[in-house]
Amino acid sequence: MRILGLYNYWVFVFLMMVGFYILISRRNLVQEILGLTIFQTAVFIFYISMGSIVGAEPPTLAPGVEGIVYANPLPHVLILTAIVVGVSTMAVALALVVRIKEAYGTIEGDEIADLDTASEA
Amino acid sequence: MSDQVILRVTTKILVPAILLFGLYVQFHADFGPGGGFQAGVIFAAGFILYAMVFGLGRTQQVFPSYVSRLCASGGVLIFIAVGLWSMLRGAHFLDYSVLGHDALEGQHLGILLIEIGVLITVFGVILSIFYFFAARGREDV
Amino acid sequence: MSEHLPILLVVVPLAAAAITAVLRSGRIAWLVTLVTSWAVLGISVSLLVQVLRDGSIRYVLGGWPPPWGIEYSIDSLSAFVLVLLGGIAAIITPFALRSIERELERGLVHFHYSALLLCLAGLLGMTSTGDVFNLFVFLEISSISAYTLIAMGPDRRALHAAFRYLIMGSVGATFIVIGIGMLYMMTGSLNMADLAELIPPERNRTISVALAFLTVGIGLKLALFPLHLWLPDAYTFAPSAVTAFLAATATQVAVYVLARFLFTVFGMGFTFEVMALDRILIPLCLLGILAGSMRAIHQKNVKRMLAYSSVAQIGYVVLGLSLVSLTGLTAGILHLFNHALMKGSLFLAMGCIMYQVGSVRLDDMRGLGRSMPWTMAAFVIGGLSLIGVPLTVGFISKWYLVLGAVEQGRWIVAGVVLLGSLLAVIYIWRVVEVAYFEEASGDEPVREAPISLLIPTWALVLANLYFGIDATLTSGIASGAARLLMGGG
Amino acid sequence: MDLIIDFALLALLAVTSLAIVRQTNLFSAVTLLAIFSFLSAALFTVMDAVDVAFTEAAVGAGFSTILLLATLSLVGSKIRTPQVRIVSVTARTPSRRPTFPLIVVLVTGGILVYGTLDMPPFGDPDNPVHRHVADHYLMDSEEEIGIPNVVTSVLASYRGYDTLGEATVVFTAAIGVMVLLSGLRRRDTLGEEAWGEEGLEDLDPGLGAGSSSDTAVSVDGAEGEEADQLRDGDGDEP
Repeated sequence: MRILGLYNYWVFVFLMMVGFYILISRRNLVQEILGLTIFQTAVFIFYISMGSIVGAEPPTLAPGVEGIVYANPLPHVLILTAIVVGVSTMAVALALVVRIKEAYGTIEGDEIADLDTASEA
Repeated sequence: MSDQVILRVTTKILVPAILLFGLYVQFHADFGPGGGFQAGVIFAAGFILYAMVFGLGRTQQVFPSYVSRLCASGGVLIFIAVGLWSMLRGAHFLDYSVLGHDALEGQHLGILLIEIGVLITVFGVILSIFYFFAARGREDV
Repeated sequence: MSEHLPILLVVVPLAAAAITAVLRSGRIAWLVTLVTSWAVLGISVSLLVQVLRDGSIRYVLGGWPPPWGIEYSIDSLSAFVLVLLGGIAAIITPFALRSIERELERGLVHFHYSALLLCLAGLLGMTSTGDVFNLFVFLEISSISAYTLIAMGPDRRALHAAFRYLIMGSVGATFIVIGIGMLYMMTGSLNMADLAELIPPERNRTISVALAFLTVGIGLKLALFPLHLWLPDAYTFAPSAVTAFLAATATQVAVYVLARFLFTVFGMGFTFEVMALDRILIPLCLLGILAGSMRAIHQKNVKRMLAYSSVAQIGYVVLGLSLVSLTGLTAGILHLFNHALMKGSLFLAMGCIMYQVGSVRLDDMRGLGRSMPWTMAAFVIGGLSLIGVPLTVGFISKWYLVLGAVEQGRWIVAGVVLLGSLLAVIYIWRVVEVAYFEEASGDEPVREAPISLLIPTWALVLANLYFGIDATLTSGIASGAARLLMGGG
Repeated sequence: MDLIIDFALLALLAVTSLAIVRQTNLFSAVTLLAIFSFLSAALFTVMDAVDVAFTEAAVGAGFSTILLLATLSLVGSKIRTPQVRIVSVTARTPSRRPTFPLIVVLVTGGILVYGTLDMPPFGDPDNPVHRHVADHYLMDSEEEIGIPNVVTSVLASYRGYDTLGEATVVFTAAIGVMVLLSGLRRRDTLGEEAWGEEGLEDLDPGLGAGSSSDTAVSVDGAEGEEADQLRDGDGDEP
């Protein structure tokens, strides 16, 4: 039962690691952004998991009805904010990618780094 | 894509429905899922759909780029203004309780106003971002 | 109105940012920024006075008492950092007027001021808040605007630097969110003061991992060695005024946040006794000091040289914190302030050179000692301060740092601090040598920078001297803040 | 029942994420990411986070995908297969070596799994998370705010200031995108800045060495071979 109780958290760890792996192993800038998004979504799942109660109802109160267990609303609020922050970061990152493509002619991190080295020499 | 009759007709039917749904999401947030942020995205989605089918030019005639930028700033300013208003009423920043005759009414009013602020900002921002990405593409062709 | 000062401090620049974004004229946007930054300075000074007189200030947002609502809590440490932020912004904005007009397209100037104000507001918010999740939100405001500011740099490498910073910064921020999530999970609270009471003092695996993730996440933001890889490029290719602003504020606030978490939230007992974090941090700081200084020596671009020097200086600051003694903490807090003054004046001097010469490569600085005497004099004094020569601020903080190390019998630490200073002599000397002892290469004579750039630069240089000669004010506040941190743990 | 769906969705998410790792085409990777977002929105619904699910579906699967596709239409969707590379700046950072990312990821993952060992079990109503602050929202928000949807009460009132911050973050992103894509200045492939000629003239009487604006702004020397020639031609280099 203990392992069952931690299943959600372990899948979060797994998803996070997959995202993190894409992020640091891939040199394509768009792929890095995809990795970052998976990474962040995994964290959202972590927060929502910690706020959920087995057999609970969504936190919209039903007046006059007693004995309902509601899910914890606070992680929901935090994650709403985090989703917005995530998409904002992504928008800026993608705009940077577009500009990098225009300036360097490529979006492969290695090639860009080589071009940078060439400029420095 | 504006030569596709089916797309055009469907879009013309869908866009008002999308905007209406946006309003529903905005004002139903007290009782169900929704709120300024989601409504702003849906509202912007209506315009984005229109732009995809009828082109950026026609969309910007309806809703020019600078207006969307004004919205982006304006929403934040509305939000801040609500906070300052409660301050002028002698309470702390964003304390809505003093905005109405009683605390509950004040809370309702405050939440309504700031949700509208969020709606306007998010709508303006998402539309601006889309406009800028789309315009960049057109330039490159 | 004075009870509302903590929130006005953040909301005024936020509102100003929203307004400047829609202005068409860069000059009016600049004027709005100037007025705002001076207002921020005024508010922060009056907050500091208030805190020193009456003790910490707590301001409840939305009228909901914590932990249910968000509160702002300002003690002497945060007020000190707030004054620093306000002061740097108030000095750099006048400098930015001409520097930014030169380095940016006209259509972007008002966006630059908007992003600058957002960044300032984010940093102020991070410093004032007493709520960990609110801290994350304002961290993101300051980060996203910082990416934008860096990407505005005139070279295409600014784009790549901004992208690298964005990726590493976002990973850092996500690590911070994971850490906050674990803390919340174990305690049910997000309020710092509340967390400090609820975190169990004994070893707990989840809390330990939360500490690790928060430290790494903040370490990424603060460019703690070896997580500093984004910093040199970002500082080198950002517009001059932006580099000066970020170098003097962003890392400082990150250090503040680190101190807040280590000392206030987790508490000294947990961080340093149970987890023994100092055993990891001190070697990293020492390595950072040496590696940063060594790399600085080999740079051909002076801005990049100063950026690597920042990596070393961040090492000093964090070193002070991780000595976990009153003297060490005082040294860390003092150096946090003093480093901002030094790097601010050095990068502003670079801005002057960029304005007149169009390059900050060492090769292009030949003979500048004669053609730009005031700028180079500012650079030399800033450099002396970086080295830690008496009568400059650099001396004061390094003195405390060595004192703190010797107190605990850590002779190696004291030795590395002194060695770092020696290395600083080498890299500063390379610039001095080129500027004063080599002949100018260009045909056209280079003229001195305009007075509107020199005044802000010299204002910071004089601050370097003033606080170096009379350190009673700063060291008094710093040791008070250090006592507060130690007591709070 | 909920638990079974929860388990299944999590497994699907894991599979989708692995599929994204294996993609060699950005277009399919983006499509898979949209699926990933929808799956997580479904998972949020199962875990009673309806507001979050709504937002994830609208933003994660909707707007993000549109943005990603718009970007791909500008930058292309091919991923170059990595080649054997000679010395480069990237060699400085060890993360570029193939085994290094795996080690970093496994260490981080190991630390996280270690951290989960003291976590309270999933879904237990007695966890500290549900007691301290959240209880107050569920018990008293009806009286204090009078809105049935507690998420809205917390978002807009109890933590209204966070929402102001959130609106500001979105606004900041708009500033960022406008700055980057305003089309006012575009760098050519040399990387030399085509920056405001007219702005340069009237502001810049004392510009010394560089006669052309190209060299004047080059922070760190020439940009590749052609630029080198440019600079030599200007007599800027000794």
